[in-house]
Amino acid sequence: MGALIILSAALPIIAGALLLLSLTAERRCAKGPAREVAEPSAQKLRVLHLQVLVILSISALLAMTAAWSGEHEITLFELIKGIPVYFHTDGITCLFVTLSSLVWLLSGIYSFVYMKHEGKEKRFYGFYLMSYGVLLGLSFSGNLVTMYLFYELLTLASMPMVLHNGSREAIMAALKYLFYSLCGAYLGLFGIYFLYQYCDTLAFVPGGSLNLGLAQGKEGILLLAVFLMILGFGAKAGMLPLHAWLPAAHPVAPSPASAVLSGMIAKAGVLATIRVVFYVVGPDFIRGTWVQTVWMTLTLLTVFMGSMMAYRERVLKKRLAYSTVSQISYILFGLSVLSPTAMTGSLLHVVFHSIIKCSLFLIAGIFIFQCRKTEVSELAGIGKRMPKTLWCYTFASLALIGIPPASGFISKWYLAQGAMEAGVGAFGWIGPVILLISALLTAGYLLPITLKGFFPGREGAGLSVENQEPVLRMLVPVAILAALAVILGLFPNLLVSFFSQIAGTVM
Amino acid sequence: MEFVQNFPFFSIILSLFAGPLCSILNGKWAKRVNLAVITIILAMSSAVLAFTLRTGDSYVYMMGHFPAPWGNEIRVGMLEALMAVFFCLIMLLCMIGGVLEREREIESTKQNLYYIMVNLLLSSLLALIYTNDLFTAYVFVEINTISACGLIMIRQNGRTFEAAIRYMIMSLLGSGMLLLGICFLYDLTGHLLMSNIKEQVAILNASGQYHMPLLITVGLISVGIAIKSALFPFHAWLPDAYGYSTLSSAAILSSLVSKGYIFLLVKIFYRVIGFDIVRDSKIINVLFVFGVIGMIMGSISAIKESNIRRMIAYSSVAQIGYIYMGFGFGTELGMIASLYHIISHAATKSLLFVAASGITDASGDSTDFFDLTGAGYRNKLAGIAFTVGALSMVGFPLFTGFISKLLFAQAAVDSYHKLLPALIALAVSTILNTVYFMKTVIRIYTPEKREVLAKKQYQVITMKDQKWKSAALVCFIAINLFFGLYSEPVVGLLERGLKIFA
Amino acid sequence: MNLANLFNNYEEAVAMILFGIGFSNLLLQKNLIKKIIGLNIMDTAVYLFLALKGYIEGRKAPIVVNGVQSVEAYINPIPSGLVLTGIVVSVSVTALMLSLTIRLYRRYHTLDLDEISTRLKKEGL
Amino acid sequence: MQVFMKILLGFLLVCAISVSLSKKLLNSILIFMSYSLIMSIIWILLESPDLAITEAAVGAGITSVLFFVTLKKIQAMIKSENEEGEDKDE
Amino acid sequence: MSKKVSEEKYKKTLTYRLKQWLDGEDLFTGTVEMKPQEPYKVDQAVSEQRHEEKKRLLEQIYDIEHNPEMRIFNKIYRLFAFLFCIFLVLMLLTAVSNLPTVGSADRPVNNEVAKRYIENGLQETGAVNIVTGMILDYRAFDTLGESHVLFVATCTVLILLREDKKKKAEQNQNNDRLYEPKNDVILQTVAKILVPPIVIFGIYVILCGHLGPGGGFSGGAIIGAGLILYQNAFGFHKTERFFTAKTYKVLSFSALACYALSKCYSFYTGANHLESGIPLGTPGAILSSGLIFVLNICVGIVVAGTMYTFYVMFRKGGY
Repeated sequence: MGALIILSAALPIIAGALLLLSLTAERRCAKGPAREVAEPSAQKLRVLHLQVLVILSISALLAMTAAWSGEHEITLFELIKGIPVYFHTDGITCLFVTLSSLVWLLSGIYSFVYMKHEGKEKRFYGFYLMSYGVLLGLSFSGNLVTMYLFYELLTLASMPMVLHNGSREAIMAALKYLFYSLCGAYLGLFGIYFLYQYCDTLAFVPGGSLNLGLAQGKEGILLLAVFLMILGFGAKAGMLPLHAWLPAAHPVAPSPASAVLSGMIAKAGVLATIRVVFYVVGPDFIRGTWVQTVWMTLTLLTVFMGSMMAYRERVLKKRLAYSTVSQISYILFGLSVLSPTAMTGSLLHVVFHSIIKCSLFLIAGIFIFQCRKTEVSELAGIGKRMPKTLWCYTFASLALIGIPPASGFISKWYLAQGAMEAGVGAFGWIGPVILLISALLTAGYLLPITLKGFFPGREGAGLSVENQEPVLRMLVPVAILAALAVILGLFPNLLVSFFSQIAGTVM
Repeated sequence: MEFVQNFPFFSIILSLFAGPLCSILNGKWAKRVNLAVITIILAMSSAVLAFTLRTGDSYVYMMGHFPAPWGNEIRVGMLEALMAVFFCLIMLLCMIGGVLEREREIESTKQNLYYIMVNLLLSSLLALIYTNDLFTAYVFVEINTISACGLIMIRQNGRTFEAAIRYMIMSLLGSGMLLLGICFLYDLTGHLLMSNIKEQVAILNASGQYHMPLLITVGLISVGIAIKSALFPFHAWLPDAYGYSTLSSAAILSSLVSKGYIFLLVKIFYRVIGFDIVRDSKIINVLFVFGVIGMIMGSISAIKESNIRRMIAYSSVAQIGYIYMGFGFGTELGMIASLYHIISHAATKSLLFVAASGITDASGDSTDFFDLTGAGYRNKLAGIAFTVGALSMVGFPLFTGFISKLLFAQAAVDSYHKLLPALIALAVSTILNTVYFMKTVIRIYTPEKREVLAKKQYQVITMKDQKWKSAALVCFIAINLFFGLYSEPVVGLLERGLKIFA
Repeated sequence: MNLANLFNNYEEAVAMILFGIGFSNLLLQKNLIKKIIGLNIMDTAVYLFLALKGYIEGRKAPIVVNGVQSVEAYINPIPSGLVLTGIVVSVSVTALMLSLTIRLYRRYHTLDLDEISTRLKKEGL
Repeated sequence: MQVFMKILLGFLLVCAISVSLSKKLLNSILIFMSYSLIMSIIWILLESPDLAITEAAVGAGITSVLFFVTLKKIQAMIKSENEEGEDKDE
Repeated sequence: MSKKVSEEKYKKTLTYRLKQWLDGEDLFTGTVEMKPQEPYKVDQAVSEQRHEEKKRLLEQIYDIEHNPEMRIFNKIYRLFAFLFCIFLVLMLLTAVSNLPTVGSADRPVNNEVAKRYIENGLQETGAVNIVTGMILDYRAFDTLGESHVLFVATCTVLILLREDKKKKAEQNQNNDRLYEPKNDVILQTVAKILVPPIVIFGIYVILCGHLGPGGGFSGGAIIGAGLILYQNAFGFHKTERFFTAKTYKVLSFSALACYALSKCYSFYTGANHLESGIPLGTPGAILSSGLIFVLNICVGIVVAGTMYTFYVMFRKGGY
């Protein structure tokens, strides 16, 4: 079983690396001074897509089997003495493995069509596969250092997807992303140094392995370290104050890339935070301290600020990016409350948000791909031309807003409930209020597109009504995701019980 | 007595012999001889390493017909062999990487002199690594100093002269103190052979006799070597020396020369005075303090620097600070961390210098920070290599820098009193490193504006144009990855070597 | 510090003071040539110190005369040998420093190191 | 013997200090020369004739000659640059 | 069909730039026509202005006279350095005050090492002068290093002061008076008288290095001094007839190589406990003490050549 873990994580990475190598090989043997690669023929492309699909599904299969068939662990090699590269599976792992496999497969299928106009498929898929493998490794990783290693790798592997269309702003955005993630990770590393001393083991133990006996009298500095780690890992999750890379990176990336970015890769920050807070430090250590207070404040600020910015934003993908900022901070808020119910809520929101945001980004991609529309204002009357797409959009956004019975409602309900019963003083009611406000804002920035799309009103009069529905290969994934967004909201009990059990183990 | 055991002595004498040989050859042949010699020595040292690993113990090699306290001797263990292999490897790569610059920047009539310097430098490094006799160490330290000075000023412009004379002054102060310390030791113990001195010192320490002079001696030697290896307050000569000398000199100086002195210091701590006595004396606290200050100040002045090579030079001030901080812990772990950092810093810093030269080639030979805009596209390999080096420097996992930082953290954890300052210094200097290295990486990957490019017709450099340099870069990257991933055996080897080192 | 003993081995004390003078000259003198002289003074001071180690009251130089080979006859030969080696080192270093001085003077027309570095900095280092 | 030694050491100190204080370079070089001569006498007193010979040949001989040549070269440079003040090195 | 249109359109923009980027040019050079390579001149307006700015700044920072902070900083720095020296001397005096007294026979220095040198030195090395025996046989490794220190110093001096041929030409008429002595009769006669005995004395010192005081190094220095005197009297034209750069190269190389090889031999045999079949000869005879005799000669040659080379380099840079 342990071998499965390694295999499932290594397969995509190796495959991606091979793709890139073949790319360079092509360029080497290509003729001419410019040494440019001829655009691959459709035949070649089909083969390439097939390979990618097969690899994705195989490793997804392996990963699922490894994750769901009970707890396993495997030690790869000792990085340095006492710090092995060590993998381990538990509930959180199952959650993240399943989600990422789903997201990657669907956006992969979608991207087969979409990437046609971005060109350079090989390179894209190379990094696409690599980041998938790295993400699997991240969710399998069983101790802090392994997680840190894969966390940094994830930054590197996903950066090329951001700068795919080598434009100046794309490159600047990618470097911004790199810089923010690195700085965040170093704050995390500083914390790791400390925890390494005061924890019995760096491996993840539900409820934390912090040795309070050792930590006696060192609480102050330890709290500081934990806070720094939360800040640092929050950077990837787009939490204040290190959120600035998200709105820059998403719009320039190709749509499938930004879908996985905000769908899963941003969640890596959430995963890291969960691991640190609930599996290494332990919630009891920071409950009621200034760390919790500041953390909650930051998350709430982010929630509010994010939705405000999204409301003000004109470009669709940017708007979605800001909405990602605010929505992920919902999750972080749920964690920061440190109550089982709220944690259940945030885990639920992890699932729902990845599905929804993935589908939304894919839809934005469809708009760009079919009729080059990036501004929200241009989308008036879009519903006449691609009704199916717009219906998917509508369902997804309803779910994100949290209209019962769609999925978002469940998670937010649990979040609010947890916040209220957690006994965190004023935050007990401030939190839910802010969640409510930002839900309204969410409605404010998502729904107009639907309305304008279906009822363009006067300015939509002259628009052509030729059918621009995308091909099925693009539409189906979107449809599946949107459907999931609704259905999971209808039948949440399985998820809820699973997550509350996880939350129960750590608290 | 197996034949392999002769190899350390052979390698020293071979490089010593190659020096005068180069003086009668012309530049081209001198280069070939030099490369050949380094390669042979690399092979021999690897054989020695294998041998010591097989026997698992260190052996003593008699230089001459007379046993130890009367004649000279050299002593070979795993640690020494490992260092020798590594130094040869790095030096070979540096020499390969800097071929073009040497052709360009050194007068054709003086090429062979450069290779004389390199050969003698190599021999002195090897002698410093292997020797078991303090006075021999002193003599070879002098060779090391002078030939390093030659390496600095071979590229003849005012700055290198100024740097060279500053370097000479500093290191002469250093070696004066070192020699004086050796005299004191000789007076107190009546020996020059390291092992015997250690016995005598142990006796003296037990009897409590001559306690004060012993303390002062330790101080003299440590401060002397600290001055020579450019510990923080004594680093005035370093930026110019590394920033303006020719490429291979800069790489060799930054990665090997100072490391040779530091290794000598380790040897003196362990084999001459005994690490416990050193720990009990308060000297290492001074080293610790200066190391920590150096880590911070070096990084700060690197941030302020706008010339890329000087920036790298300042960063090596910071890295030397790391090493001395590791000594300052006064624990086994700290020593291992420092030794590992010697290796990883040598690998990374030379990589950075070579890559930086590749980048500056692609931006019209201007080392100014702002002229490097977009150089990463004009010379891809160098850009990638520089990125790797930078990531390794800022402690990115997979590369060696991360491992050494982890080791330092472990060591800090191990020593109670110095825990907090050490960890905070580590974190702060890591963030500072990130700031200036990432700043540079971002700069070299920022596309240059169209009109500027229209004005300066930069030339695009591909791997084909600079075969040697590219080869060196690839090897360096491979080394970095190797030490970053499979550090476990290396660290284990360091531990075993350190056990039998004393 | 115990003064009586200090006056006992006043030679070593003098050597130390010479070392200090040389050291401070090498460190503080502005003029390069004086720096180099300071260097030489420092070295000779160390050699004097070292040679005093070997000196033993009332014994002869270690050159075997008519076969007498008892330890009581000769002084300790080791320091002399070491000093002999040291002198060579110091003369070669001196030559190197002097030639550096000449080049620097040719370039900057001054022997004042501080001024040289100031000018370099002014050139915009 | 002891007295002689003491006197010589005193001379050494005087020479060393006056070297560092003297204004003219030529003087300090001359003083340094005498310093080495005194040193070589001290070697003889310390029963090490090898050192005495070497010190006399090197310290008082070669080193001082090198110093003188350097000085001469520098003064020549001063002269030549008074005549035509352009830089020969470059 | 919309897709088709879109593809061409994108070819115009993204993919084309992508290709360019992959070919290593910059994205924005698309429309600029490439002129043939011309060397990049630093005097770009931007950088120039920046350098000007920096220069002005540095000017006023490092202007010692008008920048009190700088002056004070220098003063403080010197003060601290001076205090450091004082502190150093005090520490050393403290150390000395605790050392065993000078000249007493019972210092730790006088131990079995010195004992063996004195008692068996003559038999083991065959050198009457124990010091020579010690440095050239017992501790020969140091001495090997020492001679290489000398050699490497010469090389650095060559790097610094040797001028190339074409430069040398104009140097010559440029300041000839630097090199050639004004035919000074007194000096020349004195040289005529003095040089031969000096050189002979030097040779004597070298050859008897193992018998009496002296040895390769001092003898070599003496010979060098003699050569220097000769050169001073008769100028370069005479000396260069018998001593040129080539001579020096060959001499020093052969001497050092001989030294290194012989030492290599004896070290190797010694370490492997083989019998080095070198006769020690009868102590006291001129041809005795095995290798020491040869080594002395080698060192002598090297040193003499080196000393003279130093002088010549300093005088005129090149033979």
